[in-house]
Amino acid sequence: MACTLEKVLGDARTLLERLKEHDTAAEGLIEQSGALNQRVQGMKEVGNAIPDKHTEDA
Amino acid sequence: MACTLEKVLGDARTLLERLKEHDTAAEGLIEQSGALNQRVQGMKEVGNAIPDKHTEDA
Amino acid sequence: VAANTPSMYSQELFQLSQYLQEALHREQMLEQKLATLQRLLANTQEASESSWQALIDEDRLLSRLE
Amino acid sequence: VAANTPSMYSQELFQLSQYLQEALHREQMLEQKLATLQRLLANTQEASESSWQALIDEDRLLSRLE
Repeated sequence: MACTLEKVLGDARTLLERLKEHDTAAEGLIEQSGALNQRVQGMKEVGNAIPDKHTEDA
Repeated sequence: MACTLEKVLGDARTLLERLKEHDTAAEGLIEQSGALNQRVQGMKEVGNAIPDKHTEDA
Repeated sequence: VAANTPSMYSQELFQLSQYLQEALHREQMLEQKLATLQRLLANTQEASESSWQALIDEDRLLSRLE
Repeated sequence: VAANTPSMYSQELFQLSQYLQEALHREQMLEQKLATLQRLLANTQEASESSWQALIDEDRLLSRLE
């Protein structure tokens, strides 16, 4: 493969395009892990509230 | 700033070094999310087993 | 290949080409890891469903008994 | 700046420099997101501790009663 400035330009443009796509993918991962964080926080809150609602000690 | 081949070479090398660091960081994220996955799977299994151990129905 | 390009230029161009090829490869490796993370997080979210539901059911039951 | 470089070369070199500058910037944005993910995952793991411990305690108690 000829080592030309054109080839290098093409590689640089490809690299930039992929970085943009994967930066967007990382944004999606933040949303996913945010939702999981909310789920786990919710489980903690509900779980903590349950012993307070146990009627046998009321 | 002079637009020279040296500058461009330097930028390309910096970009490569950062990509290597952040590829390693992503490896760490996989370990973290794997541990979290194990935790949540464990909670599911223990939670499922508890009703079977309730003595009142034995 | 241009006949009158200086050898210094060709050397630097070659080096540049090498850096970019390696960067493209490394970027692909990183992308694979992001895809793995996506699957792991989805799997974990799904695994939390039944535990969450059980807590909600218990909480509702106890709230009715209060 | 070399006096005898063709204008085509200067144009391509400029374009290349632009691509690389933008790629460096975009890569930094991606790195910031990875750092955010690291914090979110650590926070989530920590938030799961008490729920996990409560399940373990309940499971042990019930196992002793069997």
